[in-house]
Amino acid sequence: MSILVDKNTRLLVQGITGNEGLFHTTQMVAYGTQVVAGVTPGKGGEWVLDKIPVFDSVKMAVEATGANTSIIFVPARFAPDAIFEAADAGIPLIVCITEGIPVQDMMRVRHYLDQKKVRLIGPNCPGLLTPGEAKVGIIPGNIAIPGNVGIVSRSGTLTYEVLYALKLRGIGASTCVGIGGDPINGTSFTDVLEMFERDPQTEKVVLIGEIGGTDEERAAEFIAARMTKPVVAFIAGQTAPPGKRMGHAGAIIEGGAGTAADKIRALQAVGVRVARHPEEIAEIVANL
Amino acid sequence: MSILVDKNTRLLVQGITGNEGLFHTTQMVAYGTQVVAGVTPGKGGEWVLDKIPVFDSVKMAVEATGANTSIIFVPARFAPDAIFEAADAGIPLIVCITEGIPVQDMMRVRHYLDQKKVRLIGPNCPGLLTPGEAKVGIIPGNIAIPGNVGIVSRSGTLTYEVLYALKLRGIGASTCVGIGGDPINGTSFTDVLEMFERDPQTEKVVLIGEIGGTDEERAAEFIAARMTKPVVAFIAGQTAPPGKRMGHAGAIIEGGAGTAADKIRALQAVGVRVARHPEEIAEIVANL
Amino acid sequence: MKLHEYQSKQIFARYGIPIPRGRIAETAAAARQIAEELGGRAVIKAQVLVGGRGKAGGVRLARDAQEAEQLATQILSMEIKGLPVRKVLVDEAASIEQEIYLGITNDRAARKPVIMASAAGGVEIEEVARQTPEKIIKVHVDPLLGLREYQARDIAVFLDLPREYWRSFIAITQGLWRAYVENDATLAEINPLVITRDQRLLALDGKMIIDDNALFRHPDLAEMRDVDEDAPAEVEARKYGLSYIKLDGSIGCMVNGAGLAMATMDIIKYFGGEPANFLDVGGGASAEKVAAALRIILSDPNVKAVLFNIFGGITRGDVVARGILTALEEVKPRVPMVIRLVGTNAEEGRQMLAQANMITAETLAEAAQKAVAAAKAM
Amino acid sequence: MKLHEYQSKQIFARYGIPIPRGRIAETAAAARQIAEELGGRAVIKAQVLVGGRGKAGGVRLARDAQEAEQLATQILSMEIKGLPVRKVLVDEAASIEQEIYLGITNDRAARKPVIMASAAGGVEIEEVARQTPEKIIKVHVDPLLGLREYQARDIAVFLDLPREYWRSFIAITQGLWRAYVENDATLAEINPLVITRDQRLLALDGKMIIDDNALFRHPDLAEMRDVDEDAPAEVEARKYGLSYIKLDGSIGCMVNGAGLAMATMDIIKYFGGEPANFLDVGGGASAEKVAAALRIILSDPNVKAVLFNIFGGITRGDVVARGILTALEEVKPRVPMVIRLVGTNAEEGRQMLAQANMITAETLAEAAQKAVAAAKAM
Repeated sequence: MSILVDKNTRLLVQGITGNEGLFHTTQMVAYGTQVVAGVTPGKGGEWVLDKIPVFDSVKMAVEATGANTSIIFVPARFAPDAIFEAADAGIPLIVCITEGIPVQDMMRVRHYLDQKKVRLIGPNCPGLLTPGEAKVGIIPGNIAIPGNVGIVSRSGTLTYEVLYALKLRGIGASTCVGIGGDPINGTSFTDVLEMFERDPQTEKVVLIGEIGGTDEERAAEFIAARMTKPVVAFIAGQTAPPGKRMGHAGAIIEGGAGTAADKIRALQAVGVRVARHPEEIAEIVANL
Repeated sequence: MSILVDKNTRLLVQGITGNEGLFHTTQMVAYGTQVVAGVTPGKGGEWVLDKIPVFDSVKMAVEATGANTSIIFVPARFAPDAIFEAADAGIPLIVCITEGIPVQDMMRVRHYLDQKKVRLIGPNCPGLLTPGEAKVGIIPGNIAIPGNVGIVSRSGTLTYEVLYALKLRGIGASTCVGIGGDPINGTSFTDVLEMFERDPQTEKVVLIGEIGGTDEERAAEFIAARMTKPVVAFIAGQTAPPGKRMGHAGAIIEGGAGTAADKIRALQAVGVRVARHPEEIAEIVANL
Repeated sequence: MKLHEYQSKQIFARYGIPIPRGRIAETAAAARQIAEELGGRAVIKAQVLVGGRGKAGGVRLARDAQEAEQLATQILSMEIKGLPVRKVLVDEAASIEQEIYLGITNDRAARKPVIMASAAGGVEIEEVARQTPEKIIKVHVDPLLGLREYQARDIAVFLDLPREYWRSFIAITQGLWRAYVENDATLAEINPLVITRDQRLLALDGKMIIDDNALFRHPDLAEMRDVDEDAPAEVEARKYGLSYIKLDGSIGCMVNGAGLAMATMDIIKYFGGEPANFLDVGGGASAEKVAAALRIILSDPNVKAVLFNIFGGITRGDVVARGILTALEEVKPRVPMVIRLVGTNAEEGRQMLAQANMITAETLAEAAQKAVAAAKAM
Repeated sequence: MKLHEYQSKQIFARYGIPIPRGRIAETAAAARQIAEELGGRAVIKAQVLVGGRGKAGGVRLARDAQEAEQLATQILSMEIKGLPVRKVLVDEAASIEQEIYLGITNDRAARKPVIMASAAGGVEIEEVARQTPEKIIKVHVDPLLGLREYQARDIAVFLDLPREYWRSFIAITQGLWRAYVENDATLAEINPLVITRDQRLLALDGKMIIDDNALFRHPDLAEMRDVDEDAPAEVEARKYGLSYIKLDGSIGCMVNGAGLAMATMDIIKYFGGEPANFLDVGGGASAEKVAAALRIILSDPNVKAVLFNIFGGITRGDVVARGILTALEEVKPRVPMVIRLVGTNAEEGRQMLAQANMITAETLAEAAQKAVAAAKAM
């Protein structure tokens, strides 16, 4: 078992003929992910990698291929529309890699998806990896092995760092979920923790947070109230100055709120082991 | 038993200090309805009829009085906001008497209320009357007596005509529901038929429709599929010309659709007795 | 409130929808002048608020300015379905490759705006809907979210529009959506939207209907109302806040409430008569309003009898009676009048009218039968 | 992107929010001229994109035009928190009865816009929130429906605003809402909104922050960016699409990925060093971008060592190595450089850099420790 994606995932790639879309489609297919369709408006009827049909609309793609998950690689100004299109076509799980979507757009998107009960991962995220089963995103497949650790993170390469450190110690992952670095996203830490708690394969959980917002604090509340599985955490940005956006749109200390110290305190208070640097995560997990 | 309103209804009147609001509040109180609060922004702290407190906002009124139903008498340009205010304050049943609300406003209102699971009766309607229990609207109280006939109608005075004709024959009503004459409203015939079907007090149902839209046709489908209680109907507008708005914003035959003949045919096809003129309704009901 | 073609197209242009060059003319000379500016070849189009002007000869192609003047002279002297043509639109003539229908209206059943489109443009969409519904795409729009771009694109795909037109078509659809929302339209329609031989999309004809209830927030649109196009009695009725529609029968009706007014018309017909009008005096009608209503009813020369059906609730029987008496003094009608007064203060009203030589009735059925009989006796 | 007070207030004025009469001046003479136009008495306000200018003496009241010139001279020669004052706003002086806070921002946790207001205006709202949270009202707005009028009224009630100001207050709140939505703001704030002695509401000070991600649809706002206010290295970094923030330490960092870049800074600190910057070269960085990044890092004279931490995924180790070599040729750095390359094409990258006399490391912890040691040895 795993969460969100597995061997049965039938993946649709929105923006499949773009540079990024094509590159990562190739990677995902190579990993063994079932990529069943692509969408690029105006390129319906073409083929990608000689075997993936391209459609003009998500609705047509879903009807023709039974796709049940979509990954979005379209530019920021078109990405909200792509999300709406996927949601309206009945796709229950949407992964949006795109960085740079305006935050007010995301508030509208999220509000709409909540009404529709559609799950969005991202945006501005590396996507999902269930090692040995499916790669729905841009996480390099070769840095992780199957296992029993669930990983959830707001970062990209920092997550790779952790996956790789775990692999070096022979520790594998059930599913790795990048929830993205934007201030308003589709899925929170708590949402994913809840899934890991229910997932029989997952025995331990790694949470990788960073400055900005209060998602880690709410995760701490959830851990205290509902988690039975051990959680190890790391919070990036202890040395970040206030008021400056640290790369991710969501990584900013505003009005004194959202500091790494606050988050670490909240997590430690509920018994979470917090690593002092990324490689220490693997060490703590190994000794759990 | 009855539907929607009864002796336990705790009514709030939005626009209580206006001409119409004040007049009908007096009438409702005289009928025995529990009017617990009024709202007129800017007049908070005043009193109406020496015993009903007026508040500046619905939220304050609900907190102070436990109102569970609201009736709206505010002008059309402010009515949508009044509906949103009542819905956001947690009122589960809103009756809007106001005529003349723009139809695009009503589409947004209805869409929002559906998400919130708030029931709106109207707008552009005479409201609700549960004889002997509560009058939440402008239906004259003295033209109806308690009984076992449920009445649902798109009209005002035409409904009074029917209530009165029933009373002259000694026949009473469980609840009379005016759903209003606008093209987009809060509650459909089908919604009310469903409530009457479930209501133990109601044994027979009168449906008063008119030209425009397809609400009567959908009611016919519901009757065929789910109603066990007998339904008697009347459809106004058999002599109405196409393309002309017959007083009610919703009473218009557009593109050949929404004629009285279509509606009568649909109702008769599912076994509904359709009266040829209003007074015949009472006759048919008496002989059921 | 219906807008003329030229008014609708001017609004469309504000939302970036391409329309033909052209202007409105009230005289043949002006039409000639405009045709000259357009290079001679032009289409002369009658501006009347009824359908079917094409079949009536109200849309004609002029090969040059002189012919434009001739055709404008003809069209400006026409009546179409009883309405005199007072203005013509003189538009550049387009060479047409394909005609598309594109319209937005309210779907009452779905309680949402719906965009309809068909590659079978240029004809009435209701006709297409009846005969070949598979040629129409209907796309519902979330009223809070608004039109999403992919929806416009889906329509282009359905229409099998060549891809080079997609961008322009999407922009037109988005423009039409904004025109619909920002002007509180109940209908915003381009029919036909054409692909020209020189490969442009062009809104050749347009139609908008504005929600009367929303005119309070669109004073600019309210001013566009063409009162020349309404029956004078309807214009007069609007002044008094009365809802009046003239019909062809002989029995005038005055009723309080729209549903009851329709039911009263229906029962007249049921008992063998023909209603002369729909008239709702509204709730809580004043004596002044009732008097105005009666004057309007009696201004119709076909009226051979008048039926008053008043169910007193908020409206009071005595007030209605006073209005009737006021009006009677003024207009001195020669037709018989049947009155049925029920409800609040009905007794007082009946007493006041006792001297007025009116026929009274207890039930609606009785009143209708008496009115029919009285009209037939005239 | 932060806007200056005068820019924010100009935007507010477009949405019907009353602001003081006044203009911007870059010289003391211009300030005098404006003060004269305003009748002499005027407020001179430094326009810098940092808080605390009031305490720093950047806001002063001039009793006449001459004093306005003097004060403008003073203020225009100031530096506030390291930023030179280049412009002053000269506003009419208002007599204040009451100060209100009114702001709209994004509530991340609620995922909705939130309007905050307090009768304790004129101070930092965070301060009020910490000390007397009961004095703040927070009203969430449905992002699809927008602000409803009753919500603005509820705020007026909470603020205990005299009823004669409600109408104007509601209009200001609705205007601020539209300014927030239509300009893709992440903050739109009036602080203080004052009631003047002559009974007007007036937005005395204003602040807007625009969502950088939304600037593509606001070219007018993008042009308002005051590049003078940014550190030159940050401006240079933006040109190359690099995310760079200067800090006070001695160890320059170049990392791919924002989270990893922060973690790299943190681990430097953990091992006793101080990071000189945050720098994310982004995914799939080109050699050109890497070279620009290195130049920017080395332009900081505090930098005593550079740490490269590249986790190859989309970003390829060989490409990064080429960028580094290009930059090294150009800038000839005298500081030690520690490099950690992992992932895609890391081996190739390491071989290319073998000649470049760089310190290599396997793990991040090792790399950080070596960089800290190298910097201390300088």
